[in-house]
Amino acid sequence: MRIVCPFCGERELGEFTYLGDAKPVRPTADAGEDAVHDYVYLRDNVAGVMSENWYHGGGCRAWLKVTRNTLTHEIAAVEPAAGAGAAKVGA
Amino acid sequence: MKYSIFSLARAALSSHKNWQRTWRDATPKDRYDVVIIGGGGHGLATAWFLASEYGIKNVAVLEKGWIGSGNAGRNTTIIRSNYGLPGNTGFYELSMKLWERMEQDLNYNAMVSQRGVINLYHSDAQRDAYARRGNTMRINGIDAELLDLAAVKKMMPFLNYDNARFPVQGGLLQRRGGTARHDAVVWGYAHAASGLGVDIIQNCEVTGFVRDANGKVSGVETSRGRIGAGKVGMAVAGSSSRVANMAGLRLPIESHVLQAFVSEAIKPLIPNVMTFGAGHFYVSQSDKGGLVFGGDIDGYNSYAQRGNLPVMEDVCEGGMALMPMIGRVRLLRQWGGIMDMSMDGSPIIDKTPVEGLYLNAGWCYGGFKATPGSGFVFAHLLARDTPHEEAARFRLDRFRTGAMIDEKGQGAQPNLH
Amino acid sequence: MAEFSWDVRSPLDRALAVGRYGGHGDAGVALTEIRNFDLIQVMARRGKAAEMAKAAEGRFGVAAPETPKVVQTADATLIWSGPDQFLVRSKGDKHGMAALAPLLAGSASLSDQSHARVLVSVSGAKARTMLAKLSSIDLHPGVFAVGAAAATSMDHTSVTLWRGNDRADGQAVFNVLVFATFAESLWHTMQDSAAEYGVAIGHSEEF
Amino acid sequence: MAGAQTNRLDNGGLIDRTAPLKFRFDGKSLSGFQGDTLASALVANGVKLVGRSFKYHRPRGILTAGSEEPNALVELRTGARREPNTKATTAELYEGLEAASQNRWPSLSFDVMSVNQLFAPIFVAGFYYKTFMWPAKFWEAVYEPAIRRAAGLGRAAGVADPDHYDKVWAHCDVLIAGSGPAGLAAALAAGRSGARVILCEEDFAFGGRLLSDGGMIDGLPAAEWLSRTLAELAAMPDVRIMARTTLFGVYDGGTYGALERVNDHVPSPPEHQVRQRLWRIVAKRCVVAAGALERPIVFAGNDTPGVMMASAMRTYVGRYAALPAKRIALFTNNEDGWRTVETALGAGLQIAAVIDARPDISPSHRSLASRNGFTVLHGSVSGVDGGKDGVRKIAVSLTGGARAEVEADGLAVSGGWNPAVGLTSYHRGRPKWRDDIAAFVPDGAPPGMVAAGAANGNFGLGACLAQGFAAGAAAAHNTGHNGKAGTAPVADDETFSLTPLWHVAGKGKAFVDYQHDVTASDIELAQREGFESVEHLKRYTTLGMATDQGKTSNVAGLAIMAAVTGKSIPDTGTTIYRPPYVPVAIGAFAGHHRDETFHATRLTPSHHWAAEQGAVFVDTGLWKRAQWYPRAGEKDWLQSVTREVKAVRSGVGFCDVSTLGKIDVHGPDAGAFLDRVYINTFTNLAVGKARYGLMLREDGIVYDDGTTSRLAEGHYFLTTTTAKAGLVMQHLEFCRQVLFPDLDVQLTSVSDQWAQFSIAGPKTRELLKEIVDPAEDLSNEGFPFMGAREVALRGGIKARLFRISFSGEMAFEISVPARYGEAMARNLMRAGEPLGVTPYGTEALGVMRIEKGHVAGPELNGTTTAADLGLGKMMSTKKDFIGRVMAGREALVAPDRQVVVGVKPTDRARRLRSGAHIIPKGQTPGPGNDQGYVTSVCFSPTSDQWIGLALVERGRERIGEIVHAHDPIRGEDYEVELCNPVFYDPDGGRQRG
Repeated sequence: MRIVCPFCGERELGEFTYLGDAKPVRPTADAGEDAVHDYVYLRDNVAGVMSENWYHGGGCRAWLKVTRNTLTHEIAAVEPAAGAGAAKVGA
Repeated sequence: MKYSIFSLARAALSSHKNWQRTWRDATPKDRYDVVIIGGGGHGLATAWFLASEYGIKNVAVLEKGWIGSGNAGRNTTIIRSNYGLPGNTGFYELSMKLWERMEQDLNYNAMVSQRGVINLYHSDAQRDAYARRGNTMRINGIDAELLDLAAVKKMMPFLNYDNARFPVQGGLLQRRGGTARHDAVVWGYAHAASGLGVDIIQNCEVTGFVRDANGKVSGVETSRGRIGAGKVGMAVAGSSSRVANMAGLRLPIESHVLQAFVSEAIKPLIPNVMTFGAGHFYVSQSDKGGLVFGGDIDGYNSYAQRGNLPVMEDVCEGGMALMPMIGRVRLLRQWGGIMDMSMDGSPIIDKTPVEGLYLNAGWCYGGFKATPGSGFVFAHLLARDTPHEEAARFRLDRFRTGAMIDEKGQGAQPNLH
Repeated sequence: MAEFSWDVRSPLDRALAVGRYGGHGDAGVALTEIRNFDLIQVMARRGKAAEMAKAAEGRFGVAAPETPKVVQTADATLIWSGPDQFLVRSKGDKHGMAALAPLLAGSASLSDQSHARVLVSVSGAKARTMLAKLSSIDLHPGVFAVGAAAATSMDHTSVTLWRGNDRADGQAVFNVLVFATFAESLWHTMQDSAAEYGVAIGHSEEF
Repeated sequence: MAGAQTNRLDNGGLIDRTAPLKFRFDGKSLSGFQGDTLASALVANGVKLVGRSFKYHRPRGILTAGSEEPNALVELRTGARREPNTKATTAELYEGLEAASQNRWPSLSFDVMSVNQLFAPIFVAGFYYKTFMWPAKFWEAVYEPAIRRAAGLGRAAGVADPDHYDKVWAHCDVLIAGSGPAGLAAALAAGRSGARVILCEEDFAFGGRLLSDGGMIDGLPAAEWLSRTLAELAAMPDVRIMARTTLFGVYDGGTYGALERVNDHVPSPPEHQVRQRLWRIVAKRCVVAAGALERPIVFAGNDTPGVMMASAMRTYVGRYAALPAKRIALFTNNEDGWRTVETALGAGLQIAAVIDARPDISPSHRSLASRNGFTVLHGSVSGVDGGKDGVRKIAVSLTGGARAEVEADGLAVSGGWNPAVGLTSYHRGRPKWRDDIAAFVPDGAPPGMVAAGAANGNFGLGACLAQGFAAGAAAAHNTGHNGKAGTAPVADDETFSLTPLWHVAGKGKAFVDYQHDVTASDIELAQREGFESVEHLKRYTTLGMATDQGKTSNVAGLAIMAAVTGKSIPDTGTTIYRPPYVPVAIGAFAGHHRDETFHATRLTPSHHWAAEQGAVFVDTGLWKRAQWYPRAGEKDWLQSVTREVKAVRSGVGFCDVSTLGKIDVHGPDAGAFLDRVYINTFTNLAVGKARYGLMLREDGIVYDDGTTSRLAEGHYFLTTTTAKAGLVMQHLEFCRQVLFPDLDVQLTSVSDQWAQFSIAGPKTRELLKEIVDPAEDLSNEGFPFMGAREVALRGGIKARLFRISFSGEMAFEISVPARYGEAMARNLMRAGEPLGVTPYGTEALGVMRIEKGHVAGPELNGTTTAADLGLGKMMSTKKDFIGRVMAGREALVAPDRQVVVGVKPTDRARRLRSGAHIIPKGQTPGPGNDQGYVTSVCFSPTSDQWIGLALVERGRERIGEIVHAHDPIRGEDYEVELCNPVFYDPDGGRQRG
């Protein structure tokens, strides 16, 4: 698999680390145990197109949101995490 | 027909024209007491134990392809009960005891070979962890031995003791561990279950659940029509989330690819099952002569049933680091299975929040060794509606209560288990 | 009361043996450690990319790289090292922490990396062939031109790689900035990877 | 004297008769020529019997001339370089080559195991599943060892592979598999268009079937066209053509795996060179021009040595000028097989007969037959009379029912051609059936891949050239290269006509899978027993699982299954194709990652100094750390470590702790950020102070710990444990970039920037005074416990000084830029000489942290909570942080959790061991009373006995209780007392003083 890092260009899988589904959002401080349980433990485990967190740790250290098909491994899109390249926020 | 050397010899006289099908080719009935989704080892074992132990014979096993086409037919065939945490320890030993009588139970030679499983250690910390685990095993009545370097050298003189990056220091040995012929386990359970009246229905894919007015599951929709069921048990490994989703459930499971490899057949080289402690590599040699080996999962969610090249390299690096004598042995075939990786690395065998639907999942890459035990306790749950005592901790709500069974201590990140 | 000498030791001090290694004949690869430089990591603060760029341009007279490139000035090399960040390589405290901090304090966070990295330059007729054993990046002249840079890994070790100006003989020069504690290990790997082509080994303090 | 090459032609072929090579087969000296394979050299020497089959140990000869060979497997080379199961058909001959037949005893021609053939009536497919079950204990003791010894083919060397391997990356626009006419035409088109091209050819010579079959291209003889084309390609700077390189797999994102056999054609690799090289090729497009494989027809005796694929016979005769037989018969069901007759006649061989299964035979063939005096029989071969010495007679069932016999010493067989559908099917695409050629052709190829030529079912030379050229041009165009490709090479197409024929009924064993001895009746038996799915068939009979991966057997096997079940072949389906295309040495996948270079090694800044001191090093992750510094006369590690601990506790010592992860946390929101990732608070940490921090995973379990110092308003310096350094950095970046992108915070790893030393012991200040500039105030007031700031050192450099202690002693950690690390160690030694300064290693470090009751890796094991570690009070209740909510779950706050306590044996002379379990006194150990275990132990010089930390159920409530340390795996059981985990200076006066 090769991932096109939005900062570095296309790179080999070995430079990246996988975390998992990027869809769940960390609950707010007052959300309660059930919401956090669902966030931490439950997964859609999509068979098809899925949005995922990947880390370009062997490269520019950006966290990326990768849209990938879990049936074919084809990657449709890669975008930076909200805080990657944040120096340009508001620019 | 009972299988034996005598029946074989008799059959030879008639040029083997009189052998019957190993299991009946069943057509779906309208309704069964229990429908098992998944014709892998676990599903078939469940059916056999339902019929043989719990007297429930009106059972169907539905398989979307051909039986054993999932992980049961694509693993590295290792059996062992060397677990360290309450919940796992007793369960896997139950399973091991069932392996030890399987062939006589089933009248099928699954080539259960208790050739020993050794986990090598390369540091004091690893030795201490294995001592802890070995003691857990011994306290639970399971055989375990902590070998020092000299004992390991004697048993496996062919490892790299000269210039290893992470020298072997010793190992945790379970002599009763070993291997079994994976396909034969599937066929053996199918053979025996079918003999007791269980219907094994291949090419029958479940496409939905039938629910009654109260929401209880009362059957399944399949590619071969609707099939009624008193209870429905899921044993579909990597497809768990997909099937559960048809009942509106989200599971604490991710599906990941695990690769396995086999080399060309060679004369006996490796006597036992070995796990490298400083990399991702484990190996045994099949009776046919191939080195059967594997390593880590590929690391990302996947349903693709094929592996990547970096992990293949990583596994071979581990192999070469451990025993550079395999450098010229050729890797013959690579394949991939879809693992139902759970959030703590341990399985889930429980009722689901949907009445009538029972779950057997989360085996990570340890499902094969659990096959008989899993079938036994899942049959118990289906028959009695209460967990078997050796599976009492494999609850679905343990993530809510915090009672995880996390052997590796990696937390809710399935690709690290 | 003792007076102390604080002699600096390159992490390659022991491993690097000046001379020839490997195959005979013309050396296909030259491996040269570049020693004693200042290296400052500059990371723009949230929303301050433009401000940082302006301050950097004021300081260096050229725009700092915003994509994987290196920018060479008379006394500094600015090497892209990730989104909103670059490394400033210089010598003799010209652009060290003390010099850069006041200028960039409001727009960027600075971190001294002078001792954290080892710089090895790889050149020669077989440089690309040898680097292909370690780097998954395409170093074809049409793809990785003079001035190209990459934050990448070599043999599972993180490096910053860039192509400097060609040698006088026209050969390409690849600069590999590796973390100091990995340096000896990667050095051995580089040396062994180059051995079949013959290696000329040296070190230099040239900027 | 090497044997004469009795079966070698005097002229022709692509061998170099001026370069004779001596070699040995089963100890017998023979000779061949440069350009031979081992197989062709054996053929030239008249050798027919080459190997024994897997199960029945049947005598076998050479069936093919390529990597699909199922029979002619040898142990190549000797000693540590012995390679089992090497295909003689692809092994290049070199001077001094040694090969031995395998799977036989005592010799190839007299093999005792061939007695297995007598049991063949019982040894049918799957027989072992039905027996060997009684008595149960006999499986491991008797049956299995016997089966294992009998099974397997060749013998591995059994000692470390002495050769080297490496792995390399390559990138191109167009990757081409195969250098036959289609592949070369594709390369020409793509190369001329300006694309970057890599062409991989498995053979040592380029040309594919052109080398054996010749032909005319662009009006030139094939050989001439070939050399012209190769010259043109060689002149293109961005075209790389690689011989001896097999493309074996395709992976995601256009990554391909290929194996180059760099030095397998020489006795051993030259110095500094590898044996084989693994290529990882990243290609935008791939043209599979891997050709097709001729397939056998299944008939009784089809495994007799001397029965050979018709195309292979052409190869031996045409390319190698080696004659597999003197008088041959051809059994074909297609037009192509007839080419063998022409080649054979050209080489002066006798044609005994052609047995053609097709209803019609062309007039030109009839006239060829009459001109050359051989008969053409309509029908099929139904049996072969022969043995290990070869074919003698061939039985023919004639169309219409009559029988005939043909005397011949060789039988060429052509059952048609199967396109090589491996590469195109590795992403689980299933090939599709084409009735006109009765073969599967590629379908569902991975993105960017197309098949061309014979690999795509187009067998004519003209079609191969045209399709290859078009595919190459299209691939170049699709990757943005539109240079002038010129016109495609032109050649005529041969006519193709085939009548499918898979299996000829007859008496005797008819082999489908030669190597695994799977016969047609095994397939019928499998069907009878319900194993009719092709995957079941494969697994039950082992069809296609041999080293040839079913290249010659799979399609025939499923055709026979289709016939028994009455289904069509496409409905019967194929098994899943799995890489690698040919077996690849495990060593090649590993490359240089073996032995000491299995993984990288990280060295601390003072490593070489420590080595000079004679330190013993321990592997900690990738690090080498000084474990202890033995001195002359010390009898064991314990004595050294005890000395080091005592020296620190009574004087002063230092230890390199640079392996800790170090992270600069910058920015206005740095404090707020740390508040979210640690359970305790950092916004209120004063500049110039350090604080111990603990972070959880989101599931509430402890992740890591370390000290964090505030060096300036917006600058914190955070340390992690050695083990978690990289992971914590990744976690913090996740928090920064994904969870809390609104915070203005920047993270940089400075782990390698700083050499950090812990200096500990009551004389620490005295030592530091020698090092630090006299102007710096190191007094308790000027530099209090948990102080942190930059200081000047004597001699003009700056350092960071942290007053933190994990030993319980008065201690500092000092950081200097890493290249001063070695000087720091030397200067500490020099300055500390009067104080008796002692360098200490990780063991002494560990002893002192246990004595002080500090938790570390064994306690932070991924299942413990802050409260388990006795650190529950650190959890802030005033803020949210990672792991806060989940940490409150009922099972994680249950009162009966195992928590950290101290343990010490009641017998002070007793050694305590990690991993011992805690059982209440007076109880029989069992799962019900297994209450915890010992996590860390040491011999405590301070307590003068072994002590430890343990995780024990309700441990803190049970201080003073005597329990059992139960350690059955080491045969020990003894009493220990549960105690306060802080064994040393519980008030903390020493570290604060």
